[in-house]
Amino acid sequence: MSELGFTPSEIMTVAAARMLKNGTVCFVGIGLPSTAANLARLTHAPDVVLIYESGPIGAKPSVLPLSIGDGELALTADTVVSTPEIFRYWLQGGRIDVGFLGAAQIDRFANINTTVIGPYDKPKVRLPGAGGAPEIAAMAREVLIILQHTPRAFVPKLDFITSAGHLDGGDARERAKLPGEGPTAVITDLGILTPDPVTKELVLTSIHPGVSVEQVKAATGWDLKISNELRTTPAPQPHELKALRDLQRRTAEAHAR
Amino acid sequence: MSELGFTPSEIMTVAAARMLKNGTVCFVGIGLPSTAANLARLTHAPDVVLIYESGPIGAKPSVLPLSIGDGELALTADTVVSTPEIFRYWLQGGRIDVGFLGAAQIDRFANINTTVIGPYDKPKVRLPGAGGAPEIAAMAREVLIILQHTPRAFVPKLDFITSAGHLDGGDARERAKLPGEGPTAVITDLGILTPDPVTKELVLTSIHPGVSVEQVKAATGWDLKISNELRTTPAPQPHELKALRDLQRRTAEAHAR
Amino acid sequence: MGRILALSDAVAEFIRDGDSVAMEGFTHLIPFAAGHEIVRQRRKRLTLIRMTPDLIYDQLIGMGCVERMIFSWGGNPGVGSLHRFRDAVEKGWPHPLEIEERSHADLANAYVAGAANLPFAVLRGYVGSDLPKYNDRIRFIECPFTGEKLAAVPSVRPDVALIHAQKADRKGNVLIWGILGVQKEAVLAAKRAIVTVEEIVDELDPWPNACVLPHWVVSAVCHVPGGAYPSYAQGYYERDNRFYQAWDEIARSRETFLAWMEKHVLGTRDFAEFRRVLATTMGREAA
Amino acid sequence: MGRILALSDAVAEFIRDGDSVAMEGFTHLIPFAAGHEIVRQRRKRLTLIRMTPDLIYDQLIGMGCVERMIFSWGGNPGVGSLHRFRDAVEKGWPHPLEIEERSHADLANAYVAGAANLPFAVLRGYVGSDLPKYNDRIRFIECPFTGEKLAAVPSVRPDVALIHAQKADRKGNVLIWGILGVQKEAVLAAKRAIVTVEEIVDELDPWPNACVLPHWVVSAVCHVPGGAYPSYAQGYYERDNRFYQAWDEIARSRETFLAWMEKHVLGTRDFAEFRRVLATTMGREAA
Repeated sequence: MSELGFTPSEIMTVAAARMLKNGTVCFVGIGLPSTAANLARLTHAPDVVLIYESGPIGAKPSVLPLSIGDGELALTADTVVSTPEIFRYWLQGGRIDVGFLGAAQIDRFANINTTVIGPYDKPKVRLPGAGGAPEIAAMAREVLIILQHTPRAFVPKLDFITSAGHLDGGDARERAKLPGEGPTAVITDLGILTPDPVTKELVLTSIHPGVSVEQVKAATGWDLKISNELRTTPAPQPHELKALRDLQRRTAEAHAR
Repeated sequence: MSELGFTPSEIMTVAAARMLKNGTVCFVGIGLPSTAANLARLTHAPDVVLIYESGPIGAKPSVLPLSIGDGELALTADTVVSTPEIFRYWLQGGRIDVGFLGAAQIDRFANINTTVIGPYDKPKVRLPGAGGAPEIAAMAREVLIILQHTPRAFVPKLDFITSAGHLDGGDARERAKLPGEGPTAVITDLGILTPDPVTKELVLTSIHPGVSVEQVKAATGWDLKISNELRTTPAPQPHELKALRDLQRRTAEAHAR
Repeated sequence: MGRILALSDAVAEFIRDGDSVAMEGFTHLIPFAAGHEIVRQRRKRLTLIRMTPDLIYDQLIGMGCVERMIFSWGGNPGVGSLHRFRDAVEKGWPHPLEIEERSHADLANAYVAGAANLPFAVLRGYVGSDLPKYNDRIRFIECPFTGEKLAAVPSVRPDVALIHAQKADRKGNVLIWGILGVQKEAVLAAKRAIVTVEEIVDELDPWPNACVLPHWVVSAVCHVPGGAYPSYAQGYYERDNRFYQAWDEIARSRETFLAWMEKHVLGTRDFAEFRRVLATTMGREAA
Repeated sequence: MGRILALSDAVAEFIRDGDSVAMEGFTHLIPFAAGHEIVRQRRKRLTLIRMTPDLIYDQLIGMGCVERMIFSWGGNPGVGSLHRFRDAVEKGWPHPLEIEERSHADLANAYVAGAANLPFAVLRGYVGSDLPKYNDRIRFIECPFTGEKLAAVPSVRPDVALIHAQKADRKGNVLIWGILGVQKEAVLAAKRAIVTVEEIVDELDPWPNACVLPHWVVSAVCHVPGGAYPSYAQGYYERDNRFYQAWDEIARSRETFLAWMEKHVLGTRDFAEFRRVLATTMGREAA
């Protein structure tokens, strides 16, 4: 814990959670996205609808799932459908407001790599692969991305584009006939990046308290643009921190069993 | 009731029921096919699996459904799936041994018309239409057809082929790449017709007791071929008649409510 | 989404002249009350879509609400013909009815494709059938891997889906069980959806993997007990087979049909009143 | 069909060297016991198919049973990498692993197409992704009605499907609930299917529209209580998250991995013995 009273990871999660409006239908990736989406549900957005690719619709877990198909998700959901149905009727069907994704690597147009580092046929690091991300990134009305801000993650050029962000920028998504609007924010432990309305290149538009612009630039593998109207991310409120810490404590206890 | 102790309709139903082996997975059309299939289940084939297009798998109705989706079918089934699943996973999936169909009209190659009499655009009689029959006739491993034997039903040329029998005969089904074997028997109130192994033209191979060959010929709209080994359909046994009449009595009582 | 409305308000708000409307229900849960309300509100030039058009579509066709029908089997199940449907197709009364005819397997797949936001469905279908000769929206494509020829059909994307279900909760979440037909697909394939229900409860309490339609995919939920009559609602009431048989007589002539509709549907304010008037009629006939 | 067999007999009878095998389970109901039995019986040159290959595929790959893998996400959920999978892809140990990589949406659709006996599936997928550049079995076709470009992928048709479920009755009818994943589709897409179950009961007593696999679509049902451990079986036991975390250490080096497999899988006769041995190991570590 810093003297600010919260950790970088906490403000990242809180800032991401705040982006989900109440009632939003959210397709949730495991890990950081799931933490943020559930924090939203436990604070300002009690009626956010969480959909997990394993099948639960309207999951309301009291502890965070370690995996995308934990029993807690099924037991607390409005209903559980088959995985094909999730992808066919709900994601491809155009029913998702927000796709909430993590990423191993991201570029300046918010394209995502979760496949390989190095050449595909002779990878330096073999990552888990696409999972649901390519079609979530394509079909959800908008996409939020949450990940740690490091030069290894924020790279000038991806070895592999697993899931389309804004491709090579501008109106590239429209030209490719991608249905959704694509990434509208990238939330990290240092700040929030949003695509320029025209070029679609990520711009630092919010910086977390106690973080310097130089720090963010140093953690980004390209020459990061900084917004003229750069604001400071409002610090997590006590009730947000309490809800997040309670959730993480319950989760740690449950997973240690 | 004739002096034989059973009606033409009864021997038709009994003869059709006998063709279903125990354990057979049968896709059941409503009306005569449903009566025969359930009679089989209540007599020699207790483990026949009855699938109705509305969704029930393994239905065991104690009274006959008036419609293809009566509650009795759902309540007695092993499970009930959606109608798309029935057609996709179970019929098209190749899981059906026998498709059991009725027909408004049939030709010498056991092609079926349930669409129109007269020109399609200016019909003399508008019939209900295809329903599930075209794909049942195509996909089931074999097809049984049951209908009343009249010159209006057994016609030399169909105004409309709704569902493929043996098309224009010979190896026409194979050439068309139809997966199932097609109709293997047509059971009527006068006898049983089966396709010639080579030409696939329907041949009278069994005649019901008390019926003359002339009678069958007169009821057929083309020059019906008679098998050299024409046999007489064994008369319904008392236990078969009892099971059928009990079923029909229960059904009449239930539907009058 | 999922607002709880009076049926008359839901029909007024969500169904417009010229809309394509899918009222599904495979014998079970047929939305008769909603169909009657469309007749009462005198909707015109509708395209009706349904695998198994039955009495309610016969009524809508006979009352002149329908311009076009997409279907796969149109009859009075277990009884015989739909006389108003036949009269429209054979004689053009009350006006000609354009039809687009497909098979059950086709339409079932087409609803699935619609729910999945695909423009077409692929199936093994129609081989040897004359239907593709008369419907140029049944086409054939090649598998890009095996070269096999398969049928391709346009998906179903109605303006409005209308279904009946057993239960909703106060938020508008809907629970359906028993014979499900293509109701879920119809709702998900449609731009708007109205669901009439037997009851509205505090808690749905669904069993595992139950067929639940979340409130946010439904435009309106209307409480209409008995709203599937003379069809049935599993767990609530059985099919009135007597009515299906009686309909054959009622619909056989234009005059008896119009008189019946005038008295029972146009002459009643809602489905509850329809049921009261019908009880008198059916009682008198039975007596 | 649906014979009730010992798991070792079912694997001996229905899984052959060189088969394509889909062992499905989306976090829930992962067929670990069946996977161990494949290792014990030393099957070779398998093509493994699965949306989410996890620990059991890591074990099969590390033990040299696998020649090729079709998958969409290969990791230790919530923990990190599959070290044996990575070692095979990055270093070719114990031998090179051919991979065919797709997305979840693709494979989910491909299983559906397999169950529906179609040679390919159509989806809105892969636009902007590099995956089609490296997998020539991801192709694009045009809608014959709208001209839209859509992805087309080959269906999944495994030789054998292997799943774990909660219950079967004595005839071999199977009931599954909770997170269903693609298990039903895997069984229906496959030529043969083995189902391990928590219990065998006299009556399944399913609720309406339950996910039931009739005995006549299943080759063998094997009674293996706990057979999904360390994954979970809803209504029976929870996921052992500790084991998933422990696996990261076990699988990180070839030596610890081989020693663990030798002791826990090759050195045990069946899953019950595996559980007993593991309890000792895990207990000692915890202490």
